Amino acid sequence: MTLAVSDEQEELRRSVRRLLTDRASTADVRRVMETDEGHDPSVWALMADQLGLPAIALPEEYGGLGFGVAELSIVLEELGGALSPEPFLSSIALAARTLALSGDTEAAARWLPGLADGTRTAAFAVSEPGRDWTLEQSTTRFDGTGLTGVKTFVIDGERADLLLVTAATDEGPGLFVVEPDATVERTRLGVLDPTRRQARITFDATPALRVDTAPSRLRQALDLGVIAVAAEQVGVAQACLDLTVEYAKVRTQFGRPIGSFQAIKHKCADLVLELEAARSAQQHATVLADGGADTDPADLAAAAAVCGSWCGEVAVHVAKEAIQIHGGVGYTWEHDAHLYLKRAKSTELLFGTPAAHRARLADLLGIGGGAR
Amino acid sequence: MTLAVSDEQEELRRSVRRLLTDRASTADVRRVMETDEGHDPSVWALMADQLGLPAIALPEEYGGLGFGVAELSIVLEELGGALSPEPFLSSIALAARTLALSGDTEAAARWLPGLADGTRTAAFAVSEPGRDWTLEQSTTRFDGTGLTGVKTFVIDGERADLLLVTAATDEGPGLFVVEPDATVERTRLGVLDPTRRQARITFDATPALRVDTAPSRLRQALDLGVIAVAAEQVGVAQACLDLTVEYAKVRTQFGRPIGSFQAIKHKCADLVLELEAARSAQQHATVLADGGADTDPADLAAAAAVCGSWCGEVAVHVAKEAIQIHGGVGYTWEHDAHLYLKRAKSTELLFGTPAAHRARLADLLGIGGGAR
Amino acid sequence: MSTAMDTQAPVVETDEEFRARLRAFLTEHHPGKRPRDAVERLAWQKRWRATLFDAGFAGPSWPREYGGMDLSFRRQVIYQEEYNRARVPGPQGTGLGIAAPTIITYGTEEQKRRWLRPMLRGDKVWAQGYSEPEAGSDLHALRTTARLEGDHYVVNGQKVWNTYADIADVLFCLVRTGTPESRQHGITYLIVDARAPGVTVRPLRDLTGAVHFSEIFLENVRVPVTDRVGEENDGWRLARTSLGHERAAGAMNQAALYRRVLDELIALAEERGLAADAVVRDRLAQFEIRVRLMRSNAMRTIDTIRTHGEPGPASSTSRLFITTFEQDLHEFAVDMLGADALLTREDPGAVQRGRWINGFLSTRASTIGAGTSEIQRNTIAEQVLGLPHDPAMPS
Amino acid sequence: MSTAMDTQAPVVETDEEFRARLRAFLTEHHPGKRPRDAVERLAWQKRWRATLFDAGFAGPSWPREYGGMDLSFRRQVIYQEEYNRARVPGPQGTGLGIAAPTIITYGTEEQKRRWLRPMLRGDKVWAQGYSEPEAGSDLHALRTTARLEGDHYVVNGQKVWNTYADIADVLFCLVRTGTPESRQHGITYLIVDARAPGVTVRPLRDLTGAVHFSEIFLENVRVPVTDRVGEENDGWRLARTSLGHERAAGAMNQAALYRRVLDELIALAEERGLAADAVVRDRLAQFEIRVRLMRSNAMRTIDTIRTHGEPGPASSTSRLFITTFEQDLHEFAVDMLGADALLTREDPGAVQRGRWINGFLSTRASTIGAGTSEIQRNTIAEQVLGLPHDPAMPS
Repeated sequence: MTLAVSDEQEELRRSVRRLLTDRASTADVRRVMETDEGHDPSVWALMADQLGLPAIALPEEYGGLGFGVAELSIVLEELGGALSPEPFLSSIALAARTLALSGDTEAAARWLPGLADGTRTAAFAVSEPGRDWTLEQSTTRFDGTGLTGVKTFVIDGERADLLLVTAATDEGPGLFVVEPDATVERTRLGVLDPTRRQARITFDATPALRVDTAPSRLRQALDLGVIAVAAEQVGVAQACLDLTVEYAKVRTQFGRPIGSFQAIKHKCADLVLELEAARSAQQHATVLADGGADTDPADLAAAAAVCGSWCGEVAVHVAKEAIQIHGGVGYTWEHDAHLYLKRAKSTELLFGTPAAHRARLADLLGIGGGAR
Repeated sequence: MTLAVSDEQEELRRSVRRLLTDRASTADVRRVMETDEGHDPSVWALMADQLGLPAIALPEEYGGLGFGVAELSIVLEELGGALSPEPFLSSIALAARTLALSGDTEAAARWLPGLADGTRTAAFAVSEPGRDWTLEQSTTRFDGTGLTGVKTFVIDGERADLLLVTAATDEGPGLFVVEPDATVERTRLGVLDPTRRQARITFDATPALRVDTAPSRLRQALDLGVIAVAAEQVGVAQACLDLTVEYAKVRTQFGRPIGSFQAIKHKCADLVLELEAARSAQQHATVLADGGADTDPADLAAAAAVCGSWCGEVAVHVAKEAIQIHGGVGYTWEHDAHLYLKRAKSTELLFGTPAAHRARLADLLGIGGGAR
Repeated sequence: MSTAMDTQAPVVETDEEFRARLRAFLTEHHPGKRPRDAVERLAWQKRWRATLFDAGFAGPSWPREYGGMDLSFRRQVIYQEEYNRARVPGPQGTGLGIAAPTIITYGTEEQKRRWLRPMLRGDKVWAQGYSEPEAGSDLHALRTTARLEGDHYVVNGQKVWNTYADIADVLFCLVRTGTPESRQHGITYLIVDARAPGVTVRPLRDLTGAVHFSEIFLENVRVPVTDRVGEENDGWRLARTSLGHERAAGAMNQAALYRRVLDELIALAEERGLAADAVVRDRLAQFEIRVRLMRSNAMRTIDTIRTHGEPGPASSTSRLFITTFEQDLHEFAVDMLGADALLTREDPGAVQRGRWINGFLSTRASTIGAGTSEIQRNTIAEQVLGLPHDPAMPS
Repeated sequence: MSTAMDTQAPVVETDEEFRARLRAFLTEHHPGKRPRDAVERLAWQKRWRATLFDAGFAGPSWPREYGGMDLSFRRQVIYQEEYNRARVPGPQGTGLGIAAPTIITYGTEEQKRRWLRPMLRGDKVWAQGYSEPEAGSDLHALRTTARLEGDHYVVNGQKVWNTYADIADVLFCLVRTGTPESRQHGITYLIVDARAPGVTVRPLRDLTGAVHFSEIFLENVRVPVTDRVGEENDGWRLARTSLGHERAAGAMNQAALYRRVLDELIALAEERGLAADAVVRDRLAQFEIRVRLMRSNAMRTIDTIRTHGEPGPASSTSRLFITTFEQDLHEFAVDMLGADALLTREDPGAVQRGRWINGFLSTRASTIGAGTSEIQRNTIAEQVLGLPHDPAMPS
């Protein structure tokens, strides 16, 4: 296991990027984000059929390709860089991976093959109003037969075929699979990020199948989710920085390229510094995630907290400076900079705020006792 | 009352500056700071006899000139800019002004004239180990006849003729005058700032005269102290910035003055922004301080908290950037930049940290209840 | 004194009486809820400005002969505080803040009479035409030309980033009358009728999805020479010299605005139980300090103008101080609220109709428009500190 | 394998066995308390380096033929962690980090044999002679000249900001052999005997009051041509190309150092009851994140060198990351401690002998020495991002 990127991984990156460049540029994203589906099913089908992306980091016994978080992260990074609205993060990185991690072989065998070949999608419903990306104090409850409660900010939750839902039970936090029926009300939210659909989902004594798993695994699934999101954030930040650096090389003001001004150079240098650290953090977390039984879950949790605090802030910072450096043009709807900013700000907050991740890190390390 | 500076005030500023330039340059300060006295008694005598500075903001009935905090602030600003080690802040701005404010006419008549003409000096002993610049939970106690306890970071306390001491009594915080005798142990501290002597003072059943005053006046005296220190901080910051800007105009690197580089310009512009705000904050507080009965003490306290949080941080920031902009030269002992940094950092922390001032402001405004 | 004032103001009025009278007026005549429809909204705003003007409550700093109130600075502060507190519509267009001081200082008597009252009353909306696609921060490089033909200039070119241009009646423009190389020495200040033949205004969507500014295309637009302010080729100086007072008044206005906004944020934090978190509390105290500093800066600038006739250095930094503040404040609000802040005004569950997230987006323009913060820092460094010019920049 | 290693290391040793063996050695041979007297301290340090070398525990990354350990990168990490944990003296001088890689890459066999072992063993202390009074950040402008006379160069000039020069035996210098206008194309890399006639070293007091660096005056100093590294006029390239690995190893070392320092700060905060303050706790978590990022950056750089032979962009930013971190950390420590932090090591009541306030002062040099952080940002922008050169800067 290494933090350097292998040649095979670079080849994977190139394949994904080629597909996105050809079929899912930001111009395509702008078109697709206005449609009812919110993503392009033909692109999703290509990702599945041509590159096998949904299968990439799922176990081979359930139709997956058996690669690890390293490869998953590369895909997420590229999709992030292209602001892809496809349900890869939601259905694969969050839902399917959580199901695979659960240890419930029956549930995995039943649902993963359909997710791995991309014919069905799932969404992972965790957040509740006022409680972001946490298992604690969930007010969604399972009473032995049905689920009741409200989940919100469920990514791609409006159209997912399956819902993977965390809920409180008498024995602590549990995980459930729901195939939406009339007891499930799904409302599209009006959110900041136009490239990613999110839903509020209300369950009312909804039939649900319990996944046989331990709270510690669930907690770890959330950590892995944060690490996956960090990969996307690195992609968002890198693409947005690239865009900005290219602009700074060609745009002239006062008779010279703006990128020759120290003010712009130093801003960009600071962004490189932050972004390289974000990449190191995410890759370090990836190595731990792929470490299997060798990895202490507390180390993984700490690495996730580092990602959760740092990577989102970096992506937001890059996107803000991108607009600043582009000047008036960067402030227009037609320029992509705001789409990067909206994606970055959304992912920064959806999976626990940076401050919440720092508090968790302090808790994990026992800094300042249980004080708040 | 106005935030603009009048012509008379500018004339006062020029007089003080002339004396300092002639007799108390930073080269003089460097010499004097190695002496046993730690300041230059002949300069102090000139300040008193030629300009009447110790008398400036003391009541006329006790030998003062009856000017206000506005004039006091101008003197403090100039002394700060020259890194003066003279006991003006300690004896006049802190001790004598507190005595004048106390409302105890007998005590004022007894001690102020000697302080106003500069023949004697006083020090104001407030801080205790672990408790900076606060009246609360003082462990120095007055038992009806004597004072017992430890005060620390008492500016110019080693050689002061009088000590003005805050201490706990059965009726709450009180103020006492001590003429040091054998029961008082004074130890010079090894402190960061070589231009300002500070002492640890231990009282052991020390005879002390109680000043007849109210805890609210004492609290206000501490606020006025913070405002006085802010004036000094503005002076430190301005002098240090001036020094740096001059250097940036003449020092060349890469064939041009370093002040023509955007990185340097933008740093300096940010410092101007911070410093001008510091000046506005200090002048606003000064207007309130000179407002007499028209001023709500809560407004004054809030203005002091603004000064306490902002002005110290600004002076430190300017001094740090001064060293950075000067490069290697700024890191040497021979260059004055470090003296400014040490003065700035010391005054930033001695009168309550910026964070403590912000907490107090939040308390005053009732933000977040009593939470900490 | 203007008649409108006489009917209401006592001969000798204290500050507090003035405040009470203004507050009563604003409460009584409050124009009600902001219409959602753009055309209705414009009409509603114009009605309000006319009401204000007719009652003698428009133009706190303007000379009385052009319909203003000519208030002392202290009264101007009170005016801004009450105006902000009342939540009534502000002026439309940027004429009052930017063009008016130039016209008052450099315009002919005829121009002042013709332009100022309708602008102040809101009968005519004025918008700025300075920036161009190729001359964003480098206004010296502007390319829109004005060729003198008899008693008219013929104007050709393109302007961009013009707020209010979509509803403007009048455009105040900088145009090139000198050679292409003349830079700031060949620029003239022209007032252009927005309805004149050859003027096309194309609204631009900004990143919030709303239309706040436009592109202006000028094709053989004929502008009478009598609509030129100042001398030919002297426009650059005119556009710059009027900024000091505008800045002081604007800074005071912004300080009053953000005083209210911060109070609302603190109230929201308390309401949601977030202010008890010590980290949030410390951040709120930091913003409290900055909003107080903004006010102290503005007060000091105003006092300095009164005493010395010049605004002093605090004024040069006010815009940078405020723009940074408003970006930081909105982003902090969003971060404090967490995921809930991601709901926009389109969502019925949005926090306070999405104002914080919308502010987070819209304040991106603060450090770009009217000279980027980078340009402002250059200016502060050179004009306040006298640091040397960058040798690779045109002078 | 070197004999020293053979006597102690098992043929196949796991990482953890290696760690245990190193830790045991460092504990057992720990040289004891640092002497206060400068002469004694130097002798104490030299003894320790010799002990280390003789036991085969010096030069983790160096080739074995010059007395090094030639460890894998993973072992180097372990080495740095243990070395830092043991609190034993580091190497004296900057030769190991800066001169050695250059000599290993570009030196002749004879030079390597002559210089490397004594440097590693600590018998000779090497100090850098790059900066000059008029060429601080602009090394291209350096003025110290070297004139070839037969088989010697005659060197004249002045160097400054040289750490360890007061105790140095050898100086590695950049000197001008080309015309005054030749800039980086006329610079040569010379090794100068610090005891040679004409060399005067004058220690400089820094702002902490201590002597950490010196001025060096070179007056007709004769340096044999055989002490030139690389070709004449090729010194600039030599001085630059060896930085990649140095940076990677240095970054790992700093990450290990600051891991320990932060742990000590957290322990201090807990001990004083300060860590329970939520604002302090949040700040400590921020530093915890940065110290972890430092390590991840260094690990990634090392892995990237192993895989691709080049350190990659994270390496370019490591110095800026670390220097900013160490300034921020020390200042935060001081602010957290409040007034108590103002006592210096001279005061018996100082917190931990004044280490935090001393660190606050001494880390001012971090963003100045070896190229200011401004220069580093320029370099990152140009070399990593390819942003264009400033037209007003010499190329």
